[in-house]
Amino acid sequence: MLDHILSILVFFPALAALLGFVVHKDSMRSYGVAVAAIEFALALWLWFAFDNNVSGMQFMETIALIPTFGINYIVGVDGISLFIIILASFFTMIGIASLTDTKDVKNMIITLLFLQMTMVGVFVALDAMVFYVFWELSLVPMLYIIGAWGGPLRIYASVKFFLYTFAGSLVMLVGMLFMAYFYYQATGQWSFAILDWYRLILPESFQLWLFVAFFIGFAIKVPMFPFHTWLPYAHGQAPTIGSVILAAILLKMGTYAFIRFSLPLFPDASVFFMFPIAILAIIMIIYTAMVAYAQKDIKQVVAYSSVSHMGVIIIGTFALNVEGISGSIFLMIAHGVVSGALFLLVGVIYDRRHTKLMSEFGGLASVMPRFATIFGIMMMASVGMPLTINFVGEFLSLLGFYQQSHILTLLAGIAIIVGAIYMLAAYKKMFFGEVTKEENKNLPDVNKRELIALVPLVIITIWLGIYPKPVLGPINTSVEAVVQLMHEKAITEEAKSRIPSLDIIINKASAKEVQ
Amino acid sequence: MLSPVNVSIESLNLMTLVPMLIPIVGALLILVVDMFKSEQDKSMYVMLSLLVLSIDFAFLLESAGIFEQNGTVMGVFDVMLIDGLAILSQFIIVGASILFIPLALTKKRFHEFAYPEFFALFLFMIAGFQFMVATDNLILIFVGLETASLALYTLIAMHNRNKSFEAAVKYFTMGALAAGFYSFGSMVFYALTGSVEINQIASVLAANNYADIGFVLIAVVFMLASFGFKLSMVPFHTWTPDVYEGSSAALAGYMSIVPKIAAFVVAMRLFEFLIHSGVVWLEVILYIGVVVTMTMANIWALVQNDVKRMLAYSSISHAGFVMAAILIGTTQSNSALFLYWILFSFTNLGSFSMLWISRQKNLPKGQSSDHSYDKFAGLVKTSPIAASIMALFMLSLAGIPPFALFWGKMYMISSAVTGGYTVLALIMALNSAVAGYYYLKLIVYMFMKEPVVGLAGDVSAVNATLSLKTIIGIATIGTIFAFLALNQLLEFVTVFVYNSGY
Amino acid sequence: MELFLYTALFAPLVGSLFAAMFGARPKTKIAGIVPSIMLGVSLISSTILLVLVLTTGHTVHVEMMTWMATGDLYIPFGFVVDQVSVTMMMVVTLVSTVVHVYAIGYMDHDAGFNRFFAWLSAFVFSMMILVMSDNFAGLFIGWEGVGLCSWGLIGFWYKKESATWAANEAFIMNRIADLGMLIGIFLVYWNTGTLQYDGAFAAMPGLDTATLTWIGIFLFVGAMGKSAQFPLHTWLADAMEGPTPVSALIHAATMVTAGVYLVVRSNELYALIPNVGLFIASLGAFVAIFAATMALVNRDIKRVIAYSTLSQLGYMFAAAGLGAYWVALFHLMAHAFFKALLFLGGGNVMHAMNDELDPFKMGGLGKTMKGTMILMTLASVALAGIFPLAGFFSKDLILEVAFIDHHFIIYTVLLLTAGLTAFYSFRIIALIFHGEDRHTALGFHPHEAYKFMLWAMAPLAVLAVIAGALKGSYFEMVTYVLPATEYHVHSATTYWIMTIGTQLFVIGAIYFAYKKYMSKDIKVPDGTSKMENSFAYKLLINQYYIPYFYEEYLVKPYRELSTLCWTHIDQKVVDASVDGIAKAFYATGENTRAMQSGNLSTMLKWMVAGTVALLSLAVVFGLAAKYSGEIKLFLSGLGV
Amino acid sequence: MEIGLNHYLVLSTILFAIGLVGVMRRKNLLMLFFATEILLNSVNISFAAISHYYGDLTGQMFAFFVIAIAASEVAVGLGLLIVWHKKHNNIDLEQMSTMRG
Repeated sequence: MLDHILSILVFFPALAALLGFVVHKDSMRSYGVAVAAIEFALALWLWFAFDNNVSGMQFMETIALIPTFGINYIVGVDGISLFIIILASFFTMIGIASLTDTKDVKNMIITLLFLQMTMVGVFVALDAMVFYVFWELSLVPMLYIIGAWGGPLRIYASVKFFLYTFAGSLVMLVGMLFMAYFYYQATGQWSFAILDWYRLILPESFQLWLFVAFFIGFAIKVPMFPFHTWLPYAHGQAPTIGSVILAAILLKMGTYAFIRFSLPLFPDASVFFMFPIAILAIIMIIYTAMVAYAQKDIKQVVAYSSVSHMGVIIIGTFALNVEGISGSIFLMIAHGVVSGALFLLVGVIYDRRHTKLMSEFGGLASVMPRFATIFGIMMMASVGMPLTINFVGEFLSLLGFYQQSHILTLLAGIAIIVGAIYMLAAYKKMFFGEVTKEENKNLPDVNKRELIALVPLVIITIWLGIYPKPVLGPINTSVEAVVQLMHEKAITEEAKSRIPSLDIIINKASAKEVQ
Repeated sequence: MLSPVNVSIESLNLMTLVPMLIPIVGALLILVVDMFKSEQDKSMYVMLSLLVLSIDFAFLLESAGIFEQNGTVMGVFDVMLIDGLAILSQFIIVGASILFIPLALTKKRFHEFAYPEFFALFLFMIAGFQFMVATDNLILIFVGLETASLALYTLIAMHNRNKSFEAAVKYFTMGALAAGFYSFGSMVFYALTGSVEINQIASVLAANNYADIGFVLIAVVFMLASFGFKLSMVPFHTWTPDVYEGSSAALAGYMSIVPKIAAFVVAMRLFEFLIHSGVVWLEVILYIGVVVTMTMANIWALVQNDVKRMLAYSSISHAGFVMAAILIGTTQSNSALFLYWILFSFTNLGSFSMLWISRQKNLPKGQSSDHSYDKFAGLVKTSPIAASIMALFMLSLAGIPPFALFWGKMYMISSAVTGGYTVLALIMALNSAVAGYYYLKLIVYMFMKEPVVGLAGDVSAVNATLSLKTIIGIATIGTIFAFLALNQLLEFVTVFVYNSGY
Repeated sequence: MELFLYTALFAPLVGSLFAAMFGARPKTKIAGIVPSIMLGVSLISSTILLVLVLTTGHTVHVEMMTWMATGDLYIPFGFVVDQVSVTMMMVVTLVSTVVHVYAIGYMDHDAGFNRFFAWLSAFVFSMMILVMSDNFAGLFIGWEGVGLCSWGLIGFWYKKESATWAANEAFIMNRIADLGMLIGIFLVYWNTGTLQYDGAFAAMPGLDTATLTWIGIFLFVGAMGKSAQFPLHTWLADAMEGPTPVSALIHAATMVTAGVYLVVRSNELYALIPNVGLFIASLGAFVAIFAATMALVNRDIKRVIAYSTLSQLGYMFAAAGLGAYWVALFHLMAHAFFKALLFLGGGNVMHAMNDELDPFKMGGLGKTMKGTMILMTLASVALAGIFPLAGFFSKDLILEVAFIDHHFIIYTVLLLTAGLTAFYSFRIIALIFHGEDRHTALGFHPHEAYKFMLWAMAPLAVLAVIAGALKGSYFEMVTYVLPATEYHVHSATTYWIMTIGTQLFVIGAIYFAYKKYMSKDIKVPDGTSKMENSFAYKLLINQYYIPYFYEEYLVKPYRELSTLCWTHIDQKVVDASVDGIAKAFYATGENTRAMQSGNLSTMLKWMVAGTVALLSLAVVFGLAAKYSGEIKLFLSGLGV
Repeated sequence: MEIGLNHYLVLSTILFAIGLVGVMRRKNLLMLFFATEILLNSVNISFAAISHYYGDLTGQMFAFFVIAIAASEVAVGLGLLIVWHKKHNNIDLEQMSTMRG
């Protein structure tokens, strides 16, 4: 069973979705919750069975698909992907559980289950083409979710989302084909297997071009400035569940891909582009935080804040050391939890008032104290309060990048200031002051169903903030392997010096254990 | 004194003619049956044609086996040339025809299917295409081409609508001009080399080291114009949208596949040797032609209001995309061409069939065309399965993995990459993104809009019968599960292409 | 001993969570009592630890569990009780306990009673983490934690716009400083390889001065924010929007001194970089007088006390900057007692006056509020540094330090400030408790606070009086870890002249204050008097226009720039260019679809045109090929 | 002056050009068909001439096929024309543009 657990994780939701066509629409929600719960349980089982001390891939499966052209169905999981998979299944579960849309629930849930398949697929794929398949396929359910259940501009938003990402990933596809071709030239064998590619050392000039090709695909997905403009529309128009999944999981595909592809495949190019990308990331952090501050719609605030936080993740990734990369992966999970929760919270208030304009609210703290509390906790997590999940990630990311550049880290660190500015301002507008609007006077506080979704998130936020080790440990093990690989593969002097060799670290760690 | 003709029957290799003869005999059979007893139900003709085509297909399998053993076979005074390309393209031609012919079994009664001549002409047309691909003799190509084309004009006109006649006339007139170009081009080649066989032309030209490059280019220009017309390369494409709109959806789908693969094979035979001998001009022109065709067609497709016209432009774009294979001219790219076209057949035939099953007898009220986008608005509400399948085809056409056409695109772009055409690969990739928009547009209409009030009820399957649904089912399965068969397909195609020397 | 450590640390958390359980429910006394008891427990545990440390000289060091560990980085939740931290623990728990008990009375009528205690105890917990942590990361947890609680408590009355505004201001300003701190931490990590105090400080002597200077500066930037040093000081006065117990606990006794604590804690670092120390001292001195001047004219008793706090923090930094860490810590402790007392007294007055804060509207309150008057006067005397109260021992010591180290400018400034301190302290005492009764006319009916509130304040009063006596044993204790520099003026004469001179100067200032503000013609100022229109007054009452400057030149531009970024850059440039590409494609389609006119003749013409175009290209190419030699020759002739 | 191959070729090209111009200029469907016939037959001249020049029958064979094909084209074309005329009572190209865009 465990030999195939990854395939089961991928295809179980899809099968469930197909069977879901038969389920009566009144029972669909329960069906969806049950399926998602099973999937989540499977994901937890995966975690349970996961060997924390192994840095490589685990539970690998290989099925020949198009061996002539080197495309095979290869899946596997390591510390880098493990938690994002768990997160994906978790969010699908609570997303379905807290679903409040009443229109076409059946279609929605079937779509969500398909989406889950693609999400898990992206993170377990170890063959570039399989990765690409899931990567692209994930656009389709999301397109439908935004386009069919979204706000007034939903069609524009969904098409924009789709085409923008699609265009980017096509460039990436060309890059992948190149990569496979290089592999073919080097070995006489076609292969799209990522682990095979890892063994390939490319000349720097090729690395640069390929890096750019992959970068375009990933950067749009992340989304990095200046490719981010699809995101506010997508979030602004998407139904709550759509935003939650988009923010929590789909955006992580881009940053995950950076770590899975760009860094180990092109270590020299990564070093070469480190500063330009860091500068983009800093612009992303500060600029989008400012834009977030200017928003009138609370959901847009959260949307732009997502972009801003993704900037920190990028910074951490391109720290190119264990601290930074581990931090960025942890921050992916953290940001998933926190922004997912924030979107759920926005959904709560939207369900009650059918508006997301902050000016429509004010004084909610007295009307909905529990809501205000949870929102407050999540807001504080979002601004990176220590002992919340976000802090660990942000701290490590920035700490890691500090090794590469002091001044840029200082600039990136402005995240903690500007983040506080827009978040607190938004919180103040919505929750503080007198209740001025008549409609707001009798708003019901969060109900049981919403609590079922939100309380676990609060618990995770704080638990992993205090005790990140269960997650950070496996991440660390795998990241050390990645950094080591990069160091070994690096060909330029600069890259060799920028990417630390792990021997030192490992020695120190073992010394620590002896103590 | 003429010496007595002394040719042994064996050396004629009449077996090479069999695949073409079968549909011809079938067509005659249908006419004969009609002579004896007219006013038969169309289902009988459909099944007869189907049988004939199946036999044809079986013979193709046979000759594929022979090819695998003995390689290229020449026959009938070396006029027939049965190589891998011929066999592969005939597979596509006959296979697509097999998928097409049951589409005649509609629920609504359409004018053309009442005539047995329709089926006979159809079979003649297939034979014409088969001749076209199974020879490298310019005369026979011409004959095959014209046989097929003339039959096709008639088939279009038989749909018996104003638009159909208009389409047929347009197609016919432009076709005649293209025939003129073709014959002129052949004439120049003949004048230059004294031969009308492509391989001899090639060797003669190579022997005198392309001394008269100017005249060669003139010949190439006319050939390009002629095949540009057939392959609807911009600016020779203008007939395509009108003809597709004027003919029945099923036939339009068919037209987007079969005539084109035949033309591709000829273009491959004719142009690749030139590119390989270093005729830079042709390379440049083809480069431009490919880029302009796929880009402009995509752009025009964006602004269409009718799904069928959109699909017409999309077919142009796909043809331009595939034309790149001839420009690249490697074994991989040529294999990619066939792979692409096989996968494209499933998807495109599927999507046109989806239009076909929603076809009403008369124009819907207040609509200027049969398949406006409005007609599909909110389809998911009324008929989720139809909407899903249609969406599936659109996604496949857009190149969303893992659906059929993605693999074709991927392999084609890969061949561009390996062939050294990086920029072209990027252009091809980005064109797919542009194309994404109009395919999405239909999905948006189907999934995200409310049904338009006034378009009476669910029209998505007014024309559907079991056989139509079966065809769509086959296309759907082919589109979704293509990746499972891809390895075999790829190996098969590559072997055939490689062994034919391309 | 670990047990006591954990008890001291986590008891406030338990109290906080307990109160939080009642968060959304109507007020229950129990939600105030339990946290208070828990703080008592914490206080007792701290005391036991103090006794232990004091008697044995041992320190307690525990590592609870790993927090973050990745790559080279290893950060545990480790806590240390040494001489410095136990001092802080005592201060924190003691003042907190007092404030908690006091607050039970003070917040009696507030609907947010339960919430208040949840926040307040959470604050104490954070503060305990801050002072007890054995590494910089743990310090940062507490650092941010107190910031958070401060936010929650300043904005406690969240319906008031000014309160929430002040809360956000405080948080954001602290965040600015925290960035500096964070960078400091990064520097420490990448240069020493650890964030543990012992490891890091042990490694520091091996680093070059430039690095150390940067570390020192960045850490101090963090301290500046928390301790509201110029230019990040404006939030402290605005923070007075919070309930008075909060001001007493957070914005006088504990949180704002965290910066001082940090500098004291990092004494080994700052000892290596005396230049930074001098900068700190100078800034401290500047803030001392700067804040004191603002306190002179303010018409809000809480703000006056807040500026006073700011000023005293300046003293502490001056001491710490000059290397007299134990002196800074001592003043920190003494200041905590009397300043908290002063605030709580102020709270009583506010209560009595229905939250009226303008001392000009009071006057003669001493009659009805004798207890409060005594306590506040006591606190003010201590603050002014009159012998033998706490301030005398701690503050004058700082003057001596400056004098002995030959920093005469700093000395002079601090001396001047001492006078100002006395003046403004007694200005408000005089205005509130003495002189004419001005409040009755305005419709106030003041009453004394609950007895138990006064009793709760009593320990602080006692400590404010006797703290000076503890100096000896304190010195003995903390010098285990802090540099044991004794500060004695070389000649006794100088010492006596200085001491008596200072005392006389201060007493003179007090006299002057009484004389000026007890007079009968004190009226509620209405903006007409000459003084009120003087430049100096305007400058001071407007806080040197710094808040105005911030609002006009930082906040507003930021807001406008944000809007600009959104409406113009994001929408009109970035997004528009993306849409522009799409639109360009679409427009091309719309504009060129005319090519497909549907006219057969046109279609044929297109075909022919295409052919002709190809032909001409072919001819050009053919000619070029034919004459390629000549063309090359021609081009080479042109020099291409 | 002896009539050589080139003369035939030039004639053929001129005729072809005439045909092309006819194709472009004519608005009457019937005239259009004539033009296409000129096109095809102009090529026939060349084929015959070249065939003679090479002493090779292939060209003439091609010419015959072209003739045959031209004939069948006329058959189909006229059929379409007649139907069109029946329906619309004209054979004007300008009327034939219901589909566009």
